[in-house]
Amino acid sequence: MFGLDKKDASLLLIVAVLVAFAPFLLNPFPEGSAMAQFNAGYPDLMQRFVIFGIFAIGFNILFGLTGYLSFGHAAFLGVGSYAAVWMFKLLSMNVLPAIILAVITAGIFALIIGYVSLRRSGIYFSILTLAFAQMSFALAYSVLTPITGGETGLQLALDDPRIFGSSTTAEGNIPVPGFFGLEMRDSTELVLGNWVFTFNVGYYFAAIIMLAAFYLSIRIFRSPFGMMLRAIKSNQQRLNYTGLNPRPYTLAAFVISGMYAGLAGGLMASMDPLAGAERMFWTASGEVVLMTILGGVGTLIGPVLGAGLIKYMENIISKINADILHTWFAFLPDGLEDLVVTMIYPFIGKGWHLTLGIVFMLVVIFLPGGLVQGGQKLAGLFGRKKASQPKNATTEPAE
Amino acid sequence: MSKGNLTRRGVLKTGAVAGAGLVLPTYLRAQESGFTNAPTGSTVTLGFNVPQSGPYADEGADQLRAYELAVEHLNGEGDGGMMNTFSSKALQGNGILGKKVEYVTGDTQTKSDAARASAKSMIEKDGAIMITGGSSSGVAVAVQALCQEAGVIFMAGLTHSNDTTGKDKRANGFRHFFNSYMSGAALAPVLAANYGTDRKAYHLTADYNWGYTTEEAVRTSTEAMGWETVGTVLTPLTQTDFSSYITPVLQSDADVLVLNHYGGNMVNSLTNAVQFGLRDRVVNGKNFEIVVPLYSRLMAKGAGANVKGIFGSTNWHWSLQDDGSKAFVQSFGTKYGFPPSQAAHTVYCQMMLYADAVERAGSFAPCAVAEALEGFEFDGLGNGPTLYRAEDHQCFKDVLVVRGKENPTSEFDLLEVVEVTPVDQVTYAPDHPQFAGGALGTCNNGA
Amino acid sequence: MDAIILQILNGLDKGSAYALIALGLTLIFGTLGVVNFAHGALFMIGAFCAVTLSKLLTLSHTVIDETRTDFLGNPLKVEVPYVYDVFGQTTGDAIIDWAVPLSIFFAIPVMILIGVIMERGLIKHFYKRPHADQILVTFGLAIVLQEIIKYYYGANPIPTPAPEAFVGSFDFGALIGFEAGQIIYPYWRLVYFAFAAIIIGAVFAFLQFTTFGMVVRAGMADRETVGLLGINIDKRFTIMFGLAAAVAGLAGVMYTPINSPNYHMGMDFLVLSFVVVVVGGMGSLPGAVLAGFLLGILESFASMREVIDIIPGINQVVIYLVAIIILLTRPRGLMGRKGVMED
Amino acid sequence: MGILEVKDVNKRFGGLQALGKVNLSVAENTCHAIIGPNGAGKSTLLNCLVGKLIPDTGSVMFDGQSVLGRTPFEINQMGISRVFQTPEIFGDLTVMENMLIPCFAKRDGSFALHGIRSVMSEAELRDQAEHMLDEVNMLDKRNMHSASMSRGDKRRLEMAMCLVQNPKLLLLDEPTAGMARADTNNTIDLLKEIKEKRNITIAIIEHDMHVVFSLAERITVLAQGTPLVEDTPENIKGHPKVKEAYLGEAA
Repeated sequence: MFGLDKKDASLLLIVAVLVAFAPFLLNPFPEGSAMAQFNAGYPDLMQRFVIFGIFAIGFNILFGLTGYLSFGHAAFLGVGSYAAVWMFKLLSMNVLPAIILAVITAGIFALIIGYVSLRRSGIYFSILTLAFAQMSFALAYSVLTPITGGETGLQLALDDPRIFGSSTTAEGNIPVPGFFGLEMRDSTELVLGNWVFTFNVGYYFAAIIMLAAFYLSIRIFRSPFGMMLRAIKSNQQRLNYTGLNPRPYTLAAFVISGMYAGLAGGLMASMDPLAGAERMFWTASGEVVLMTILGGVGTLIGPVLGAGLIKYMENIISKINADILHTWFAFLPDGLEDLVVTMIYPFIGKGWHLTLGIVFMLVVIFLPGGLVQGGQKLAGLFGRKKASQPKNATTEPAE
Repeated sequence: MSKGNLTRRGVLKTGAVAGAGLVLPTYLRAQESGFTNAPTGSTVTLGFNVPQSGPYADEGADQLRAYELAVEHLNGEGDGGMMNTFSSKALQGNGILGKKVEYVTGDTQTKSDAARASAKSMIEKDGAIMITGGSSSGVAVAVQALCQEAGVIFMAGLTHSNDTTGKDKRANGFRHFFNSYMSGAALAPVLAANYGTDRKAYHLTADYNWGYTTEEAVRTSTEAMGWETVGTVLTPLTQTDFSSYITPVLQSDADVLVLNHYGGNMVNSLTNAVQFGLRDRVVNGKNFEIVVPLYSRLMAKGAGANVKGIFGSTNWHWSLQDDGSKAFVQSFGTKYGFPPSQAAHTVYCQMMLYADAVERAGSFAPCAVAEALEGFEFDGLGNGPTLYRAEDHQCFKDVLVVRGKENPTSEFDLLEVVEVTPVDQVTYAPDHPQFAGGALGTCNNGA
Repeated sequence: MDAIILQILNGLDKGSAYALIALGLTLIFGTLGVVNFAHGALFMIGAFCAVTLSKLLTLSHTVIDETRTDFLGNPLKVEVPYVYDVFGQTTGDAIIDWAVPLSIFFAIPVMILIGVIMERGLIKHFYKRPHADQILVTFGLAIVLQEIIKYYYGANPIPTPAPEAFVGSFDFGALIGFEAGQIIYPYWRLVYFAFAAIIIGAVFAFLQFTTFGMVVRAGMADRETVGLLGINIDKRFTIMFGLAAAVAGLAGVMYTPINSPNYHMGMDFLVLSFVVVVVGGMGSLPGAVLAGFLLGILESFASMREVIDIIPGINQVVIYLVAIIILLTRPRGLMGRKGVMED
Repeated sequence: MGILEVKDVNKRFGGLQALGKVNLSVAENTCHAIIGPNGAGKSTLLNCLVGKLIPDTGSVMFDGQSVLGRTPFEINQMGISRVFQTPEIFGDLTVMENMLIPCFAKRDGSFALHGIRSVMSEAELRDQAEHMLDEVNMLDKRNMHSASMSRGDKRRLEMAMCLVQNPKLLLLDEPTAGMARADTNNTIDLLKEIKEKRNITIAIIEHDMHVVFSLAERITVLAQGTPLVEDTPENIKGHPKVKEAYLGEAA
């Protein structure tokens, strides 16, 4: 199917189904129940899942395949968002040109930075990319304020000179991004008993792009190009003596993954037309590295899982406050309730960073291959119980 | 225990929809009520968006304390705090429009992206009807724009940049806090009175929007008093050691150093400046002086003894002796054991003002609330008679000029109020050049 | 001229902090082959050793003073430190005043202990793992350490002044023939620089002149061979980790009077110190020190008004720009060895 | 005129003269061995041939073209393949993938964007690769993870990877180093077979005299960076200079 072998096709199909039914899957708890706090099926977070999924998939093409660890990938995401917002300001509120320009700009940016940085390898390459990204952040936050909006970020205004489309809506507001009349923020809600499911245009738009990006990444993984990239990671010396020039391959991978980042940035701006410089700070670059490692470096689905987990923790755990804890444990006797709340409190709400740090450590200690390996272990466990057939996991790279 | 306030989406509260499976486009729901997240049950949900992680976490924590206190008071619990001194008597202590106030919290991380994400989650997931809080102008401007788009009211927290109610103002956004212009206008006469009108000032300015507006404001005001600006240098946000910015001051003929820094930058630059003996210097026959245009008591604590004798401005201070301030300090201090910060005060006021505006408007609809707030004159919230100006949604009130206290009696007693600059002196025309560009637009009820 | 001398002093001072952190980082790289993202956190913990000691010294019991009132109008509670009870007020004050230098003795055992626990408990299991895993686990650890400190000490900076004796400035210019008052430099910053020089010198001497150091240096050059010689290199590496932690911790202790410590100061320094290590050349101790001072001085020059006026924003990017130029002209940094961390 | 002509090559490392006035001519379709005691400069010479090192003076001509200043992959594209002392393969890849990479390099040059069609769809190259694997008796191992194979298998794979490119010149750097006797004999047989089947020139650096004398048609003896003698195996065996410099010690 689609030029994929059976295993890849079924992976793609599973991801497509999960993505299509995400509004249901992410909202398993009825509204008003104590567990509703853990529902993640609201438009903004679902959009973030798929957008950061794209970012991580792209990063994995570079890091997972070639082994080149870029510590400045957030710069391309930032550049993509700036390009998209400028398109909204100057051209039209249609997301298509914005996203296209975001990808192209990020690609050009990646070409320049990659051309210079790829002259070195290993940690020297990492530090070069980090240096470029930090420079982009510092300049965008300060001296480039007229172009980037600086501290407050680049945003739309009522007097934007938009060539196609009006500066303001009839009600006197700033128009919102759309896809040929389909507004990204439009939602439809399905109410089933105590459950509410939200279907958001922006989410499905981003999700379709994410599936396309995911499909493309599978094809890249299985293509001769992908094979060359894995060969670079495996043994660059041998590649050289086999008559292949690693530089253009790594540069192509760098540019492609930069374009993925630009795509993610353009989509972010399309869902929410604002581009802030913090998107380019080194911690943002570090985040995508962590997402990829957390999910499983070099695996197809791992980076998406890693992105999902980090964004879930950032948006869900951080919102649980002491008050909510008290509600959860209200059934306990007063003294015990307070004790339990006191014990859990440091890990939620403002303590969500602590939980994140602990999760990082636990995953890497117990699941060296990331979440994907965790899934394989689980599958292996069930597999053995069912059929007790030996698994030869060593011969096949993890998917 | 019944501390419970679970978050439920307004639509579900009616119960009529429960059980029946039906698909409703959101714009249809909006037509029923006319605005985003209209509360339909017996409760109303507000969203408190404050920094809980990152360097401003302590300010965020203090804001949250004030919000919790305000919620208590609005729901008729506690001693009522400033509700008793507030000039408008619309609030009954039975929630807002009879609906019990519930709240959700989010972490801005002091990043505009993260702040918008948590604000969106509160609007989309938890059905918050109003978003409030924050501890930086970047976040305030970003969240304000989001609330405009989403059709909810934004009651800004701590944000001091001119832009928030200047070029980036929005019809759905309201700022109680003062701004850079007001700091400059209030400080300049006091500085002239204390340090003379023949001074040479050297500015170190944080290299981002807030720094630019603050430098401009202080420069304009002090130059109007006869001061000369002999140097301005922009410093990176990520700078930690300011020594290389301080030593050129030693070499210049400046006799005043203005630190347009906030938060960690301010603590470090002030500490470094004192370290290099600037305060012991005599230049041009005058004692060298340091000025910090925007003081935050929480942050000033980090600079320790270095703040002693240094002038700055602040929105509010717990040592004020008017009835409103006393009531608030009493109420806050009794609950938490220490006095509130200006950030806590401003967000408490914002809550009261919002609730009161809803009561007076008789509706939660953002446009109705905005109309009730626009041009609203009030008193009793600690800053004297105050106007919420219709043209830019900025509060106009007295501004406090403060000085680091020489002999503090406690760890909270760091600043002393030197002068309460009357509101007339800090009022400016809506089209003042420092606020030029941008437009409020029209209020948005959401769709 | 005097302006330039001052900026060089500033650069040496900043460089001291960079060099001390980078020294430990590169020791861990070189000996253990581990990318330690938690190294900045060790610097931060060192600083909080000083905070903790001054808190311990000012542990107080409450006396109610009926003559004064607090902000709510209740009688004022006055805190009286226990050290007053033991040593009397004058000596007590002096001890509290000297909290930061005293913290050195407190921090050394604490930091070595933390370093050894970290190595034995966690890092040890990651020697053979890919660098990516090391990054993830040490980054996770850094966040955890940072959040623990934040939980107990809050997010705001905590003032930790130098002893009264070190307040004020030294007339440096008078020494070298300038007019009095031309080139003055704060005592504590000079102390910091001298302290850094001593620590760096001690580490080098230790590695150069002791058998222990010789083995470690040999291990840095060729780990397998030294292992084959039957020398228990692991135990020595544990001690090296403790040492690196102590160096970072002491850098933190002494840094507290320069800038008030806060829980994220480690992260603020982390990226810079990585740049320093790499610019110096992976696995090279002299390289790390040299790069630390070089970048410190360049950063100081770039923050002069005269320079910023010519190239706006140069102070924002100078370190990264220099790092890029050095790495492009010298493939392995200033003094890097071939083949270390290049894949 | 040989296919490989080395003229007056000098190479110094600091104060050490690694190669001094090396002249070497490898005739087409022969097997030429380069022997010499440790530190004689054999590896340095080899590295000069494949572009890893650039000689200070002198020229290296291959097939009428200079290789100096060219990168290893360019030299490979000219028709020189190299087998390393310790097998260099793509350990993370399967055996089949290891084979396909040289096939692609041969067909598409040093860089080509192949679009996103699957590796699996390259039937022609797969045939080539399988054929070659069959030739070295490794077809049954084609889906194995190459890092998990024995050293001997890795060596054979590396050889196959070089041969599948149909190089004009195959450079072997101690191909039997560290091998057991039986394996060594297998390798000798394999190389003989290859030589017979294909029009290929082989240059071999070797310590093991058994290998050298079984394969080589001509031998160059290197000592202290300069060629001592160049002759047929029979003549080398009895050469007094060689005995003195090399064989004498070895015996």
